[in-house]
Amino acid sequence: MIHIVKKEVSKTRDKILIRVGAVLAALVLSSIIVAFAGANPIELYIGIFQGCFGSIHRFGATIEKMVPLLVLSLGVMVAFKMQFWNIGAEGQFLMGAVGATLVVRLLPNLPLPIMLLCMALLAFIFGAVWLMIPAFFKARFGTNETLFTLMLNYIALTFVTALQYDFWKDPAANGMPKIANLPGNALLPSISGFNLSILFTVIIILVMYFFMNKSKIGFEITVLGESENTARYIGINITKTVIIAAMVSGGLCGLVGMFQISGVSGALSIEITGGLGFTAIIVAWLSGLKVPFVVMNSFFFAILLQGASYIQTAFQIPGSVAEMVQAIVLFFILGSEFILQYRITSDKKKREVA
Amino acid sequence: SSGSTSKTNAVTKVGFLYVGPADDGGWSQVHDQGRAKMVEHFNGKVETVVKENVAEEKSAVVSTVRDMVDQGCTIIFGTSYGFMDGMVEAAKEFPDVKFEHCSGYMTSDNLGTYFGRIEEPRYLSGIVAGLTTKTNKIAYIAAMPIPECVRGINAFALGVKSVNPTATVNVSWTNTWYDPTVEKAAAEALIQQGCDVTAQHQDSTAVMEAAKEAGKLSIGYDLSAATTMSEVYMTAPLWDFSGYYTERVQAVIDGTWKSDTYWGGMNDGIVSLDTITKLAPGSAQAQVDTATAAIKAGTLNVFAGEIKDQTGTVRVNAGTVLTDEAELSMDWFVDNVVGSVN
Amino acid sequence: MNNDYVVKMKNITKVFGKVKALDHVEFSLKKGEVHAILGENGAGKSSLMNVLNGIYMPDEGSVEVKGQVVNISSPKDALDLGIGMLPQHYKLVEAFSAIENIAAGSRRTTPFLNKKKILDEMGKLIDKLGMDIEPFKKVYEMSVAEKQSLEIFKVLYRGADVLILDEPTAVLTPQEIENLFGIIRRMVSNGCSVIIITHKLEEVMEISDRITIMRKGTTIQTVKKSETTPQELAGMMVGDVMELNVPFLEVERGEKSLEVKSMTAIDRNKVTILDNVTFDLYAGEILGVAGIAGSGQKELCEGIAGLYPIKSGEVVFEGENIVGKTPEKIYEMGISLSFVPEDRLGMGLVSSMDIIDNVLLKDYRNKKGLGISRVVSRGKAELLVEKLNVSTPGIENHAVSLLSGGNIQKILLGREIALDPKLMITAYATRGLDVGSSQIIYELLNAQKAKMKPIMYIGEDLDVLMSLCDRIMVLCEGKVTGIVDPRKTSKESIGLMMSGVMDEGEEQ
Amino acid sequence: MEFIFFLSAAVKAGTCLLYATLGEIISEKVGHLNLGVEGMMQMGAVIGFIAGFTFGNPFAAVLCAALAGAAGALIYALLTVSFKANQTVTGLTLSIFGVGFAAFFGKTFVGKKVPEAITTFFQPIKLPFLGDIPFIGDIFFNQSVYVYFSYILVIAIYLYLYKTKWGLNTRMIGENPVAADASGIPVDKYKYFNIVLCGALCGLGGAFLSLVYISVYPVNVVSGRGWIAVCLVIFAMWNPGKAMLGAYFFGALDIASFWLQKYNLPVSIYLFTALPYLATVFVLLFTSMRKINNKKEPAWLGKNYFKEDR
Ligand SMILES: Nc1ncnc2c1ncn2[C@@H]1O[C@H](COP(=O)(O)OP(=O)(O)OP(=O)(O)O)[C@@H](O)[C@H]1O
Ligand SMILES: Nc1ncnc2c1ncn2[C@@H]1O[C@H](COP(=O)(O)OP(=O)(O)OP(=O)(O)O)[C@@H](O)[C@H]1O
Ligand SMILES: [Mg+2]
Ligand SMILES: [Mg+2]
Repeated sequence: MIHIVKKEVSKTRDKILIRVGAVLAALVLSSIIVAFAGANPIELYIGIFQGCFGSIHRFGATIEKMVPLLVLSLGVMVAFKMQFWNIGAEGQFLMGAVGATLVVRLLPNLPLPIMLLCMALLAFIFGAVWLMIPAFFKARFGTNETLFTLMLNYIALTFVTALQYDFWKDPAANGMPKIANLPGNALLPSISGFNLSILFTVIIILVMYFFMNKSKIGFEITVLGESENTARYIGINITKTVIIAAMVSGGLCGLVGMFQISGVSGALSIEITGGLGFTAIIVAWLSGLKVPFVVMNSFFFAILLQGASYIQTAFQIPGSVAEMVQAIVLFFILGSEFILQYRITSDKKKREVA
Repeated sequence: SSGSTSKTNAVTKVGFLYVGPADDGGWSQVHDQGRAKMVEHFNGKVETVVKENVAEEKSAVVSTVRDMVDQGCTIIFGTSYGFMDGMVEAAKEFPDVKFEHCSGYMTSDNLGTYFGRIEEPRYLSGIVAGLTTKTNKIAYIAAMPIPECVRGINAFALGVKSVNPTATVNVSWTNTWYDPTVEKAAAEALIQQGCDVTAQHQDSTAVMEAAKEAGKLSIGYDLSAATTMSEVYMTAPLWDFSGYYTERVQAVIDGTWKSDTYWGGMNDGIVSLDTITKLAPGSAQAQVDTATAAIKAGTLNVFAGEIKDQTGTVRVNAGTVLTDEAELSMDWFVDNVVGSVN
Repeated sequence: MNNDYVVKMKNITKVFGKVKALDHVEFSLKKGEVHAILGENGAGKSSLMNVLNGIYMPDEGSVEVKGQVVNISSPKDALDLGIGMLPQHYKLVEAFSAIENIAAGSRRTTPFLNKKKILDEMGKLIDKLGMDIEPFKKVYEMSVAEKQSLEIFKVLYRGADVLILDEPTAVLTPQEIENLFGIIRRMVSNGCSVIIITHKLEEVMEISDRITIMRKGTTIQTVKKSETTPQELAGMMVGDVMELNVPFLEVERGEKSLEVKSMTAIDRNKVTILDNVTFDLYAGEILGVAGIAGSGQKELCEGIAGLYPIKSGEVVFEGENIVGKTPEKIYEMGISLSFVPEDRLGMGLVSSMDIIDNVLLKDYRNKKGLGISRVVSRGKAELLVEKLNVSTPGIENHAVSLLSGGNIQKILLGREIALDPKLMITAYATRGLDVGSSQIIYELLNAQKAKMKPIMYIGEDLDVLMSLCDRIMVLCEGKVTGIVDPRKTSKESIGLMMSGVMDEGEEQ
Repeated sequence: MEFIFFLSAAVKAGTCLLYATLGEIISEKVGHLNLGVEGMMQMGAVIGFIAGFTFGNPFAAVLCAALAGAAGALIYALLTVSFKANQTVTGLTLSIFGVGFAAFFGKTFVGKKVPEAITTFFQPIKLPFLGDIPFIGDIFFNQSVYVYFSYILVIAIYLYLYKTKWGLNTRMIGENPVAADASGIPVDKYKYFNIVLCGALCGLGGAFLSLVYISVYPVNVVSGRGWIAVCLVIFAMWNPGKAMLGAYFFGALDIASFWLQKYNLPVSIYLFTALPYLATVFVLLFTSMRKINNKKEPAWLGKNYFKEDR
């Protein structure tokens, strides 16, 4: 009889080899589908690559797509580290953008630096609150956070829909259901396509690296995630830690809302997230909740996103191909985790140790 | 469809942004047909770069434009009203590239607008609908309460009124240009409320499908559905952008392109009414023919006074016609329309 | 002759790593008897029963059931042979009613659930056994005793005629135990055979027909109840050979450091888990705590450390009552708890973290500001690994869960000692360790004692307790049944105190 | 009368949700939170349409749709049941895959019409006797066979889950796979069965949209309804009967704006859209705060079971 048993540990070299192998296998399978659909896979992959690095503006576009994904993934990571399955990044993203827009609507004449600061602050708070609600209920009543945060995504989405089509509909837009564009004093300054959010993102990466690896609270979050007993034993205030982690996690996702409307879209709308909140969950998970890998994988995903958009215009190949390739790569990586963590054995004795 | 990246000097590259799929059976397909005829006309000297399903959001438009400029496009057509912010932004970013925005009103040195007086054939189609309805309730499924749609509804309603003063035009907004499920649900609701003819400002044939299922009759839009929707289709206001596209691309090739606000009518061929089918009442053809002749002759202006709005206020005095400015910012309904602009 | 025996286990050997859990064990069960298995913690009782139930495969030996040599490789195989075991952790579905728990997975359940048929069948069995099961009650509404009845019922419903009960009475009140024994008697009169594991001698004397005594992986003897006494059983259980050489350190005892007065605590099932526990602890002494598993040792440690709610009583440390203080406060006062729970890593260490981070657990608050620094902890970790001879591939990026048990314990204990606490509480410090490692731990503890530290040592092995400790406090069912000087007491009397048969006044 | 038509339309609008919700219920009952509903519906919608378009046969279309959804679910089952991959991440990936899959394979079919044979087959049919009941008859029994089949499914799935031993075993696995395993239930087999069945039902839900609800194939026909189905499962408290009511409630709100537009309501119509989600959150909070165990999510929902753990 064969059995599946847990592996003790995999060498870093094995880990890299297996993941690379998974990606290659996925690309081979994707090639078959692409070829079947009448396109040249090699041309396609080169196209994706060219689309991301072919020129300064394409590279800029790649970075523009990476920034929100990266910050969202960092946010999601914090909650995951605590074994709190926040899949509500999408909603926190939207609510953050609502917060930032609210500042502009209430105080339209603030000078640029103060305006940006207030927008960022309110975006952070809105996002944070949007996650602290389920965190509170989880801590207090054990409410399932996966389902709750999922639901809050849709409440945020319908809320923004109501704003866009009704309450905040721009009267100057001649009936077009849109929220007014942000004024110049609410836009992130940009230099040749690279806006200021990139700088902030670099700071966020460094802060988050410190937070996760070198800070007391980050350490407490990690301990709590691993074992609530140990956390109690070393005297960690569990409720406080849960709330802080939710605040940072939701806050970062909210901040992305501000980056997106102030740096990219120029206005709040139901389209701003582009499903990135969900992609971020995948990125954070695949990165093993480690900051450097989150940065690396966000970049990898940004390449796929930008590549998809580029091949559409350059090769007139539907962007859905890239979407499918992306999913197939993910399936293979998910499957390959198994090889890293388990092995198949026919040794019966092994069963009994576990 | 396959594009090519080869860069010969002789080839001019033209970009097109569509709001829906190129073969949506409606608006985007109209533009794509215009594009295809234009490409054929230039016989290899012009290549096009198309992007479908572009979101009506600034960043989506700008990044698409960047990709197109990157591909070497020297003139770019944005074919939906909602692209306006993005087109304005992109025109600023690429001053050397020519931009043309369909149905908008923002212009600059390198950004022009173009559109057609679709209200003329809309008015004519209103005549057909007004003659057809038995319940005196006509359904009109429209995308967004923007002046373009409001204008079309009013023109249609005035056409209805000209032959059937007691009929009403019942409007339902879908807030989407293209979503067959939503369009169909909206149409079903109006049909159940007693409408027996449908008209639409939507880019799919879903409204006509709903009419078909309920055994009603329809006025289409954008493209002729005489063969595909033969059970319900009576006629439709049609678009033909091929002439305009050919002209403007030629201007770019010649180096004579200048920012402009183009607004052609039935006389220019950019808009027309489709052949009326046998499903329409017998008297329709003659009445439409008379009106068509009058429009082409300039004796009939769709928005000639006296026109009252839903509250009874006179919006256009007898003996005058609505100015273009007023048409471009129209936000009221004529008195035989049921529904609200909001 | 052979037909009298429903189960015969011959020559069973089972090795886990370096631990010989079962060493050529012989065991047999007669039809219609209640057979008790007795032995210290770790004697191999559960392992033997796990072999019979198909959870473990023996390395050597054979099993005969009803005269046939069989190969039992899963609990399902066992059940097919009519052998059912009451699992130690109940495997019931909380959201289900009793009847659903019984029907799920049962071979007797028809494709379309016929509740009436199941109820009828249940009713018959319930009557026969005099059990009290409400078919439609949800498990989450049941008491522990009700859940246990349901588990037993489930096994019997599936047709088992050999029932194995592993410490079933540990979680029950005296009335509930009586009830259980009633069920066992009726089962036996219906032709079933029962194996029961328990640490309580009076229960053994009450319920069993024959008794098998195990010690350190071997069967010492099987006796008829009618031919033995509790005293004799206790003697056989603990043995009398001193096998270890644990050094006792002579130190002049100092000031009184900790005073526990009438400490009482209640567990989740409203059972009194600590009952009026009173004792003192002095500087420069090691107070041993003996008792069978689950007698309240864990709650006593956690209660002092502020991790377990105390219902009444006082814990006076350095003149201050610390009951009600947060664990953080208590820790700051210098009380350190090194606790090795059954799964080794439940508390005190984070299994997925490396040695440095586990040292950091107790250090990180010492640095000012928001950040943590691993510099100090790294130094400490290096020292710890070197001094205690921890075998590990590295102190960084190597999760402690990947180390062997002995090494994990060295890290835990070493870390606590390095903190230089004012009071040390260690529980099961040498559980699962080899002789060499254990020796290092004893020396570490003695060194602390020499520094005039008060130490509480919760242990399992009586031999060790008796040679290491200055005094031994014996717990039984949450009560102190004696505080004795090991050098003036016999192992048997401690064994009897542990079983609750004998109660001794302090320092006789 | 108009209100009856509205309700009848709501039933129709809710039917695609009902299929997917029933599917997700049986998947969650066996402990697997499959966030790939949207993807599986998309796969069913596109393959169902292509098959229908190519063969012109309603049975072939529906069968292919179910198979397509099941194929998507099989990927998920393979990864989460056998390879122990994280359920949330795998589900999300499946959604991305399904959306891409549908967009890719459906591209050449956009704007194509459903063949006449299929449209006719799925035309509303007034049932003899039941259809004559006042109100009820017009709302529920003047519908397409596709809708009628969903009624049968609700009953069948209810019976499966609560009246058969297979359903009992399924629920036991979702609550406590350790106990189920100990009781001799083949856990993985059950998981595969339920997950794949869930996929087939999601595929049917998607195909309802592309074959019955509309008749011209559009881009992204499912457009987020899969996510609504995931929410609906909570709203329905994992109960097939309540799922039916919930689906019609959500369906009604999907089309409500077209029926309410003419009334010029004082409240924003867009706030109505939030109602089902708010109600769902309320249900979630209520059941967890009151600790209503038998109406809560299965205890092992989202957690994989590995025999060797513990
Ligand atoms: N699965 C296992 N892996 C490793 N060691 C094991 C395993 N099971 C038992 N052991 C070891 O085998 C020995 C006997 O354990 P067993 O559980 O049989 O003792 P016991 O007599 O039941 O003790 P207790 O009274 O504490 O229940 C112990 O040293 C124990 O650590
Ligand atoms: N009961 C158990 N369950 C799971 N894993 C176990 C168990 N017992 C031991 N192991 C694992 O098996 C390996 C060997 O452990 P073990 O404790 O037997 O080592 P050892 O050689 O005896 O070392 P030490 O002398 O330090 O105890 C370790 O990785 C340990 O984590
Ligand atoms: Mg045991
Ligand atoms: Mg060992």
